[in-house]
Amino acid sequence: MSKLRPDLEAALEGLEDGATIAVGGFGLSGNPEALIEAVRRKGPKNLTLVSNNAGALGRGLATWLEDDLVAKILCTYVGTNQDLHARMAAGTIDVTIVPQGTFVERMRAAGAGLAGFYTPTGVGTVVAEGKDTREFDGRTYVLEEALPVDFALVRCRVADPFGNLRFYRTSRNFQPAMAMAAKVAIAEAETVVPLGGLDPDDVHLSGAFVQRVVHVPEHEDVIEFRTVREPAAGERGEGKRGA
Amino acid sequence: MSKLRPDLEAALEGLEDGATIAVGGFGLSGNPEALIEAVRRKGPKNLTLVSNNAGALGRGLATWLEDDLVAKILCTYVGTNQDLHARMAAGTIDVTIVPQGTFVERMRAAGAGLAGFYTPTGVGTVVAEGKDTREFDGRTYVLEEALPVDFALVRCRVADPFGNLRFYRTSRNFQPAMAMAAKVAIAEAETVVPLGGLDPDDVHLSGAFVQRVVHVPEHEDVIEFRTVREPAAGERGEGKRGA
Amino acid sequence: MPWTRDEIAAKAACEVPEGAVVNLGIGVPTLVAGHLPPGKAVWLQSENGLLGMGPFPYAGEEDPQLINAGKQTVTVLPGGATFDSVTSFAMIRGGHVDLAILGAMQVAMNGDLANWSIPGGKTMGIGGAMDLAAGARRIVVLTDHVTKKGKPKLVAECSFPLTAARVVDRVITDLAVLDCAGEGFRVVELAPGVSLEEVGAATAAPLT
Amino acid sequence: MPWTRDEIAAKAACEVPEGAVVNLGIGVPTLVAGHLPPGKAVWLQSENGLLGMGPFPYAGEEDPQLINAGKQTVTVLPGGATFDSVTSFAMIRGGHVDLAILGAMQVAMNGDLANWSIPGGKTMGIGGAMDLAAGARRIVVLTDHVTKKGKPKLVAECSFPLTAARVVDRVITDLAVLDCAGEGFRVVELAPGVSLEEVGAATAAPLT
Repeated sequence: MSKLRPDLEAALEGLEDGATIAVGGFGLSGNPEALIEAVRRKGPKNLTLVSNNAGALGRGLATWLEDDLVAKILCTYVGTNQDLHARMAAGTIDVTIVPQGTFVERMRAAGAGLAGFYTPTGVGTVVAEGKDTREFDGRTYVLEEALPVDFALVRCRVADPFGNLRFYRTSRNFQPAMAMAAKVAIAEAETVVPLGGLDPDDVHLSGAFVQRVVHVPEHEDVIEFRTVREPAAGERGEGKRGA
Repeated sequence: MSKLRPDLEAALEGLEDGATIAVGGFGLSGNPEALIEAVRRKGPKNLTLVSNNAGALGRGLATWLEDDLVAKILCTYVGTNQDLHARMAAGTIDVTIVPQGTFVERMRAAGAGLAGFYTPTGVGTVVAEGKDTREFDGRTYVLEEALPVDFALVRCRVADPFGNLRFYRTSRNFQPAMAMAAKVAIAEAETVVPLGGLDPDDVHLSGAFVQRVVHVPEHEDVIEFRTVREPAAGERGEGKRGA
Repeated sequence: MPWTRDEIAAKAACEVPEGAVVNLGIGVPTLVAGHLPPGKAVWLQSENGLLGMGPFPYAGEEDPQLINAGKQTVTVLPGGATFDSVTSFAMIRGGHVDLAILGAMQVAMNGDLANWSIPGGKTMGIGGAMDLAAGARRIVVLTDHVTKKGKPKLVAECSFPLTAARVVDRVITDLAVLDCAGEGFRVVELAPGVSLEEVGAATAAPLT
Repeated sequence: MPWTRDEIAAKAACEVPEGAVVNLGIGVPTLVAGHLPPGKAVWLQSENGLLGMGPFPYAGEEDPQLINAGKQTVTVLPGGATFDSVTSFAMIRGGHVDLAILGAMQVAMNGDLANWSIPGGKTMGIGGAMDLAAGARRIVVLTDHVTKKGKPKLVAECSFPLTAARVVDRVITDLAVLDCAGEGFRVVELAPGVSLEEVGAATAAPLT
């Protein structure tokens, strides 16, 4: 019983108006680009989007904003996402910004069957307002609750027909936790190998957490900030960051 | 600055009477055998041992019981560990038995900076007695607290000088969570490779969670229940389980 | 005539949907693997960190670092994966195991399960039992209908320490297939030649 | 003469112990990497899931799936590892990052840090800032001593929304190196030609 779907439309079966959808990727890197575009074509309305950045530079998930598919967003960083800034300023979208570690741990908790956890992150800040806090060994922690989602769209380097996934470099990011948290996790795979094509120790996410796989060899993987060093210079420079 | 230690004694520096020590392995499989034996030789007293089984068949951690090194045990399954049964019956050791998922998640929480979590496991049983419970979405969960340890002794297949680890098959088990939970995680490695000898995507546990590495190529890896199939028979039989 | 252990296991094998992720407990549940139809894709989970567990290895091919939760040497099927215990129990508690087939000391009509400790007996431990009982999507219990001393194991209320509360969906015994129905056990099927009265007499709870 | 941005970064580079796991924040902290002595083993962490971050790639060798938390193309050093965000923040919150060097909008004398939001300004977001501030073992802040409009950034109490409470150990500004000392800032070092009085006048909290 393969989890492979013949095309993107089949992979998105049952994704309807009002769904809560988590989408993997950090900025525009490692996005499930084909699935994002296929959802846009399908055009469900009133979505709740769970994504670190919700797109950038008018691309990726920003196209969902453009088409007014999204009613609510849970994200950690708006940054240079001008589409989102504009909608926030206009008050046409409900945006909740949370700390990135809490964001991903809440999905991990949902996927792991835990109802919530006590984290030190956000204590004494607006993030903890209205939430339960508790002292453990003299330090205060805030209770954060699990964040289950209806669908997760993730991009991976390799998948097999059972849905075992392997990721590449920093494109792993939120994808495993999002898949775990989802009723239906859909993996867009650059390469699909037969069962046994991945060594058991090389699997990054077990197929138990993945419901559908669709093979999409092509991907664009937009570089948001192309930073390079001069061949001659010996200097190190990791450059500025901000998400 | 390498984390490689020249020998077992150097790897165990600072391990003293009264320490809380988590030891990886499932039954006698994937144990840090050389470190276990080196601790026995060193002979610290009044230890708190955190281990799934605390040894078996008089071997492994059972030798710590024999030498009366251990005052307290936190484990999930006693099973055929006759040394432990005898000491429990005699009342000479303080044993707490916890559910295996909670056991490992508590260490993971400690390593992840979380003070506790709400789990459904154990609700309505003796395990939840005296602990806080709370309802989320109509289901009751029990609060379990993080379990930090002083030392973790783990066995791995491959290590590099920074302490990046890779495990093999089912010998991974509790080892990553134990290392995360420890002030000092000591890895006994079958193979040591130079920096760069592990592809970044092949690392199972980052060196950020490991403080010391010691190279021990030899290991016995006792098979507790040798189960085989007849070459002729096509039957499946995963055999009995119990831990 | 009551079902044999193997017949119970064969009944249970019919409960396993194609493609399911399944954890098999100690005792009779173990035998279920041998009764799955060849070609039926089932993913056996072992809570020590293995999904896609295969049969025992051929003699000489045992790998001491590839074992199941019973510490027996096993194999891994193509498409199988290994992972740490944190991930394994995330899988179990998070509802990613479709079915757990477990043994029992007692099952109550409300679905309460007792299968880890007998008061006054030697404590073997909890292992993964409580997580499996609390976390798997569906719980099927395989057990003799009564103890060796003839005492009913299907009861109105468990007297032994619970493993989890209100979790058992179905019980398959040597006498019958029954569902936990809250106010009693609902008889789904009787073993050949076994009467409803016999089942009722062997059950310390109402049949509904 | 006040320290330049690069001199501040060089000062901060001296705060980095050999073998440390370090996360560098946006702005001046970024420059610290360039001031680490060659041969000093330092493990740079990027919270999107990379430890052992190397310099920018040579032109033509950029990998769009190997980026830092600022979405810039980077490289990975031998001994580096990639992991998911769950693990990355476990590392950060769990105290496995030895040092975070961060920028700030305001730092209070009790160690309170405000570096993510200005009331009335455009909200950029939180990203990993709160986890880093709450989780790293030591927090060093690099900042100009006053804002572009001349307002003190080292204050008795933050008026901007906090990132985390009582977390900053040390502040390195263009005028001085100071430790958060509870009832005030303790001056550790003055920039050449800068007097204690000048620092005091530029600081909205007592110097101790």
